[in-house]
Amino acid sequence: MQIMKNKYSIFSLIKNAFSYHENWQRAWRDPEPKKEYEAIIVGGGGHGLATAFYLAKKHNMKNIAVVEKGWIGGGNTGRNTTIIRSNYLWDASAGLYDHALKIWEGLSQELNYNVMFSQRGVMNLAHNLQDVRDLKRRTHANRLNGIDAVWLNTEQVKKFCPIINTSPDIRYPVLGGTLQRRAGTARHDAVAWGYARGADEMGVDIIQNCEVKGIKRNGDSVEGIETTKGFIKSNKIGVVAAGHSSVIAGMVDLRLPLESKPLQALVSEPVKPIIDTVVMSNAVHAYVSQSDKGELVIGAGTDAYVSYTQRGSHDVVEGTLKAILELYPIFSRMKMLRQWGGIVDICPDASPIISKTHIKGLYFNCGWGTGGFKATPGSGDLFAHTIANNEPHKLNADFNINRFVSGDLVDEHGAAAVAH
Amino acid sequence: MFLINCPYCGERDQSEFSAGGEAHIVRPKQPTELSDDKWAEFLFMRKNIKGVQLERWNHTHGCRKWFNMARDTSNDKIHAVYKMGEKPPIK
Amino acid sequence: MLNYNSTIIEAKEFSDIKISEVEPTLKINLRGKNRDFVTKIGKELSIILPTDPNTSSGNKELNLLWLSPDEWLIYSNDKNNLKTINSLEDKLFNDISKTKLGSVTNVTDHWIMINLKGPKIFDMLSAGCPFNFNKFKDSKGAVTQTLLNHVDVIIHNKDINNLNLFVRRSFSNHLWLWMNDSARFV
Amino acid sequence: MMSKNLRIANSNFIDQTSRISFKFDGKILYGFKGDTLASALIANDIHLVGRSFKYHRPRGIMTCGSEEPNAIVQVGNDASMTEPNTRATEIELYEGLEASSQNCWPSVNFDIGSINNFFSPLIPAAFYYKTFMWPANFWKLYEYFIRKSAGLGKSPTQPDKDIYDHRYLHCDVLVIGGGISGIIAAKTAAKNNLNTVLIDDKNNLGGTTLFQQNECFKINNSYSNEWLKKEIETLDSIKNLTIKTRTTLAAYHSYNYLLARENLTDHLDLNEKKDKIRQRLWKIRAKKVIIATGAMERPLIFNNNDRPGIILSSSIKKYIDYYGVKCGQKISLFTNNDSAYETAISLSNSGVSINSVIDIRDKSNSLIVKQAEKLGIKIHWKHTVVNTNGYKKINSIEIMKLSDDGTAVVGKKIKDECDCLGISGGWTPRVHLFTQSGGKLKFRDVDNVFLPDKSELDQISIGSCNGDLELDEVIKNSVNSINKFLNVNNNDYKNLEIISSKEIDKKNIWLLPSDKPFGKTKPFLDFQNDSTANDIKLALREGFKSIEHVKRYTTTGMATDQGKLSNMHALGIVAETANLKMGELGTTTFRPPYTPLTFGAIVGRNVGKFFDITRRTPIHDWHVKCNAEFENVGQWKRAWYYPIENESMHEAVQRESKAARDSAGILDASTLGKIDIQGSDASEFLNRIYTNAWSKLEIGKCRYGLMLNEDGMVYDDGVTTRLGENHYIMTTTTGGAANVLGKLEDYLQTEWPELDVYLTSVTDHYATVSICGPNSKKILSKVIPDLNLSDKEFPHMSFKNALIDNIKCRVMRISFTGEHSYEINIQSSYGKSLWEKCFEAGKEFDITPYGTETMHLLRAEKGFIIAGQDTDGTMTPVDLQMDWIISKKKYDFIGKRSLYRSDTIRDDRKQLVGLLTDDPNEVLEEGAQIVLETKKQPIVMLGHVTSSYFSPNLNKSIALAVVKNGKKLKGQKMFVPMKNKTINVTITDTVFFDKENKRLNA
Repeated sequence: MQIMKNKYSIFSLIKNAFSYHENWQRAWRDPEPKKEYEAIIVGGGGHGLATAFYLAKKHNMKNIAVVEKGWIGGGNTGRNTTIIRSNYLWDASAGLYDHALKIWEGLSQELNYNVMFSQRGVMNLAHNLQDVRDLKRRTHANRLNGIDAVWLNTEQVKKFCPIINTSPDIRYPVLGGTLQRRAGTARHDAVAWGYARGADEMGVDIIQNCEVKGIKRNGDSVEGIETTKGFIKSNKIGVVAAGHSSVIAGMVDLRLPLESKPLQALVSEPVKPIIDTVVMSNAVHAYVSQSDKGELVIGAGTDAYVSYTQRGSHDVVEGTLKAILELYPIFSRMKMLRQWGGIVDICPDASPIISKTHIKGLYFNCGWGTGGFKATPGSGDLFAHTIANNEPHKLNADFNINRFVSGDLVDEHGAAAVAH
Repeated sequence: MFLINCPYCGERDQSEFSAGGEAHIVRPKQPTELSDDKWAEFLFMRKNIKGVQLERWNHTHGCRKWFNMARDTSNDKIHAVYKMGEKPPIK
Repeated sequence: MLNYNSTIIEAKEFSDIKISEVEPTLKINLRGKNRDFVTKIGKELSIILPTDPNTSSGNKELNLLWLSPDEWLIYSNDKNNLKTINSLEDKLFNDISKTKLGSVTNVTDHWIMINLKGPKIFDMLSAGCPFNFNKFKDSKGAVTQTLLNHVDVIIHNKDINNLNLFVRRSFSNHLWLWMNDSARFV
Repeated sequence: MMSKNLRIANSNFIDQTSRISFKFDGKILYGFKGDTLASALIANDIHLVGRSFKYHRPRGIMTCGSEEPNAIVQVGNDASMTEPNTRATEIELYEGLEASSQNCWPSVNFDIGSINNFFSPLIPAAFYYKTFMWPANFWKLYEYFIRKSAGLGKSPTQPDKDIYDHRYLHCDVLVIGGGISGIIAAKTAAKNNLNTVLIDDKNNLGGTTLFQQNECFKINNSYSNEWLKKEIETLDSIKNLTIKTRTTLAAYHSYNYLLARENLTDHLDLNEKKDKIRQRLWKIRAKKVIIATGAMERPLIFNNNDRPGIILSSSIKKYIDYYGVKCGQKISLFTNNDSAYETAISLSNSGVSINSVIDIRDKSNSLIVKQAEKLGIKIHWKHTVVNTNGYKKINSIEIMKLSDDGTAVVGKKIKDECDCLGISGGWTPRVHLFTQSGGKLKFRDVDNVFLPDKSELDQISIGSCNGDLELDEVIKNSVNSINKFLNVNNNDYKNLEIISSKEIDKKNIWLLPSDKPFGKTKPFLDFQNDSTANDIKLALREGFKSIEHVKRYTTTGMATDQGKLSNMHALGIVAETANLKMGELGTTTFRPPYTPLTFGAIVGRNVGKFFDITRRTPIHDWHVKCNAEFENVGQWKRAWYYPIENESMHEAVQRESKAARDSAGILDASTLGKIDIQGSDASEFLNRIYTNAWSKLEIGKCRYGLMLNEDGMVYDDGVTTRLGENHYIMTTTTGGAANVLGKLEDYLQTEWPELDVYLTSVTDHYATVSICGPNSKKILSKVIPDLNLSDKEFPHMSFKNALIDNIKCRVMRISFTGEHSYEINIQSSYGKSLWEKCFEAGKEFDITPYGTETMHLLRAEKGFIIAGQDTDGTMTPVDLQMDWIISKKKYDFIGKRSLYRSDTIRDDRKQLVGLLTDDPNEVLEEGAQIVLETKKQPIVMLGHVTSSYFSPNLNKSIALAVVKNGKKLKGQKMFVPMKNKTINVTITDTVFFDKENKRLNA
């Protein structure tokens, strides 16, 4: 069923202003689950909603549902620091993340929803000689993979972001860095809401406050899901549950190579523009950008233990701000306004899983660790392809579960580290 | 920051410890006999439980002893600590 | 003649804190598990090996610090007496390590021993140490291993407001500077 | 010149003898010691202090505390000391204070941005999601202007000169909040010999009771403030009670771990602040926590409720009773509960004329209301304010009668002139810290409050933060729960006679009706972020049902007050509109910190040289003396190279490298990890952790070992020496030392407890001096004359004990350079001296100190790997062409199984090879990629350069690289495509220099 939505534009804003904005339509419906769907996506985060959107748009599967335990975009989509880049080391990752980046570049128009993708550039700093080798290696690989990435020496780093302390006297001086200009940030809520609105318009049922309690299987294939809103039938189930992937997998005794760990982030009070790019440093572990609202958005690290509490330890936050003040001593009088935590599912090789499983009709998209947001559109597109065709797209073929058996890992610790 | 009761040194701040992941994953005595799948199970596959999980911790900055902990990963509550080789106090 | 080099500059006096390095006393790391080991050590040193956590034993010459159920640190009060150092180390090594009772390792220069005196030393420590000193303060002979401004340390309570603090040599200069900086503000 | 008429004389808390001058927006003004910036401004009749975030509407001081949404100012204008977004209500006045309005240009009185107010119909909540999409590439431009207009204050642009500190604190009982219940709690705990800490964010204890001098609130026949004053005086005499004022509890984490920020200098005069700690962050571990954080007054939500001069009623009371400041000359009060009458009484007692009290309730028969009526205060029952007038300051309000169901207004409009409107929407318990700690809330319908319910932690909430809003309840219930919680029996407060006005009649309307159509009204919720009730309804209309969605869509509650004033009304209006029960709706999560916390306080003194540990070798000072450049290796400082005069790095390294091979070089290798291994199973242990076999290694011999992860990838390497039957000394890489020891201990304790092996780190015990080169033997024989250095007695890969001037040392004849060389290990205190001795002895051979760079160059000439540089966690020993080091006999060792997985046994994996450039002077860039095809797209990358140098000893460029299937490709021509050129290379063997290892014995 198709619902024509009124198109968003400055004109629709003016038009609605005259009726005191009382005639705006709902961005998405709030339906009760049907008995059966062609496919069910478990998890209403950015990745899940994008998957549904592309299933409907590219694979003409309209009779599908997204079931979400809480409210859409309430997990890591709404908790990350919204950094988007594709300067990954290995060909497989480069292909995956740059595919996503290309979609980002036209996403606001594709969704008719301003996701505020802002290509203000992402800079990765080097603080020791091995950093320099690794970053240069990545830059070369990126260039040959057609990904824009350049090496900057210390002066160029300073020029691109003058507030960085590039003095040679600091404990770990900045020895240079890489810059990807096409990279940047986007508005996290808008991504979830934009995909939801788009998917809903094509008939996708977005079912919130609906928790999956079990997966019904018949021999080696799936038949549907038990939820808090009853049983829903479907022989294609795509799980995009991030931190809770292992919990869902446990329902069919499937073990995944994942650990769910707390990842924290924080914002400062809003101030007038002071830093207009994204700067990341793995060695000193600090990364920061400034939101359009003026808040410094700072990502902290993960804790080493498993936790589903969405809280981490204070030492991690202290360690991060320590690094921030080392690189930006001018921020010492800035104030932390809000800190929060998310649950990130981390793979041993710091690369995701977008894969079929040995159970027919059951698909997993997980293991994005600390860096899933940037991949949202690509991840959704490729996962949709995998579900629709029961075969991976060539861009996600390498990200199968089986790599942990064969040993053919996609080790991105260097490119990923914690900093996203 | 947790307050962890090291079975040897007593209650200490979390910062003195490091987490070692899921406990009771015994290294196969005869790895060469194992299939790639079984070996992968040992290497990478984890329960990653939401709820009470048995896990390894090390008092890195104290007595440097490894020990086990039963902790509820849904609220971080520590139910018990026990020494290596001891049976888990709760199922 | 080879000469001795300290890592640490001069002793520092603050209003309520005195920080000074104590020059190379003998330090030996002991490892062992079984009862024979414990009794043997007792005989060799005529000191009972402390087996209660976070405690120590000793006599005029030597201190034995509990570090873990199978690890102890011996250190001598007596300064730069190379002879005793070498002889005791050899003796123990022959009687413990060679007889497979445990291990004996000379760590004299692995650890730098810093003495802290004064009514405010615990305030200075708590500027960078998560350990709860409330009880420790008043229990003479108590031992703890913990972190001080992210550096591993062993702390031995010698007497009221009188501590011996052990830090690995390569960290000692850094920690020394930090302690002096902290002392300014207590 | 201050207008005295707003300051009344009789305040006990303001020292009118000490006048303080300060600047606001460049204007010199005066206040008194004890003032806040806010009270001083009001005393100077200044209400317009800022502009709102979105519409730039004029805004004035609205509260007297940390919930202030409007009076957010920039303090100071020094580039390094200025502070943005500071609440005027919390700044204690000091001599030299300079503050200015934010978010307005050119001035707060004439602000260009206020044009937004005119366009406000066009920019409802979240309008930006709906526009700025065309043309696509214009977003950058739109965004530039959006960013410029957003943000409040300005960040400093120079490093902070202030000092911040940390302090750990362990106590039995922590009491948060020094109001009446907190004081009772602290006193009870301390008197029962519990080590107690009481903190309060104000500069003095007492909370609001401190100035509660009213007939309706008495304890034992004296005013409640007088009674409390006596209680406070007794506190000093109690031992084991620590009181910290100006200390804000910022975060309450699990396990009763709390962070509190103590302000030490912010209130001091400018010239007294210097060289003191500005803020100290207390890291508190409390056995028990008592939360007594009180409650805060709610505003009322009605049309144009945001004008300067509209102030919370309880704040007006504090300004008059505590600061002795009148918020206006003609004040009206607008309320839905009794507390506004306390304000009315305080005002009329101080001779301020009250226009009237507008009360939405039909009546109230409480003591306090009766007293107000007695004073002749006019009350409009069942009325509401439908509009307010006055642009930069309120000058009148419009009042109408409420319909019976409260959803509409009836009758004719009354206009009421006033220069200040006090509003009171009831009270919200401060449950923020309770929820931060993981506690769950419950909802109380009668007065619409969320209250603490279940908590995992050892804590209680008492007083008004626990929902006891009346004096007698506060005392009685607090005393009971304290006694129960601490398991004590304190009778001090048993038989108090308490008079307290009781509020019986309650009524609440979340969104008050107006005579205007709703769409035309501006009922503000979040004053700072400019979100209105209309925005909330818009969000609901568009399908944003979850309160978290509404919050995010409208940005309600996301301003610097984190919704302290707006959250309840947002919930209320959502519940009303979607007709849900508020209890069911739940609440948004309060996240730390309670109030914004400076980065500086969180970081403490871990800045500058204390940012991270610096480890030094025993020979460090010598390197410094000889102008070595240093390289950071982990936390170590290692000598990198030793430039002479103005040598470039390249020149220095070429010189050092040549000298080491031509005559003699000396290297400080003290940073290598050293692990002493003893025990009867030592050999078996080494068999299990290294890939090669160890049982047969003779005593006195050394062997190189490679350590893998269980996944088969190279982890670390180093030389291990057998010192005795059951005694080894292992060396690890500098960076790997700690991890290797940890990993080995792990296996010993958890996998192989049956092994009799003990590991002891001796890294810092030994200084390691390495002498290499053709003349190394001659030099060593001068240093240790009585040591037989003949190849027969002391061959390569063997070790000897020795004495140098009676100091024990160990000499290993091992080589990482391919040269004849020795490593002398001596206890660290003699390391520098030994180094100097060797240097002295080497002078006649021009012994040359060399650093890590030369070491790396020399080993590369020999094709020796550096774990971490030539390996990246994806290389097996086979990939490194080190098959020889994998024992075929051994049944198992760490990582062995992984070497036989389908991917790891592939023979076309990336493998370590040597590379020679066609142009011998062309030095490759480390990290550069290697390809076979430059023409075809996409370009297939086969590997990359891991190590690359110009070798002075071969007089050509050499490199190590990993290349797919490299083993089979020796002699193959390949390309290294750089940005601006392509370099031709040939794959070679990894050993470039002295393939026959002749020099080891030269």
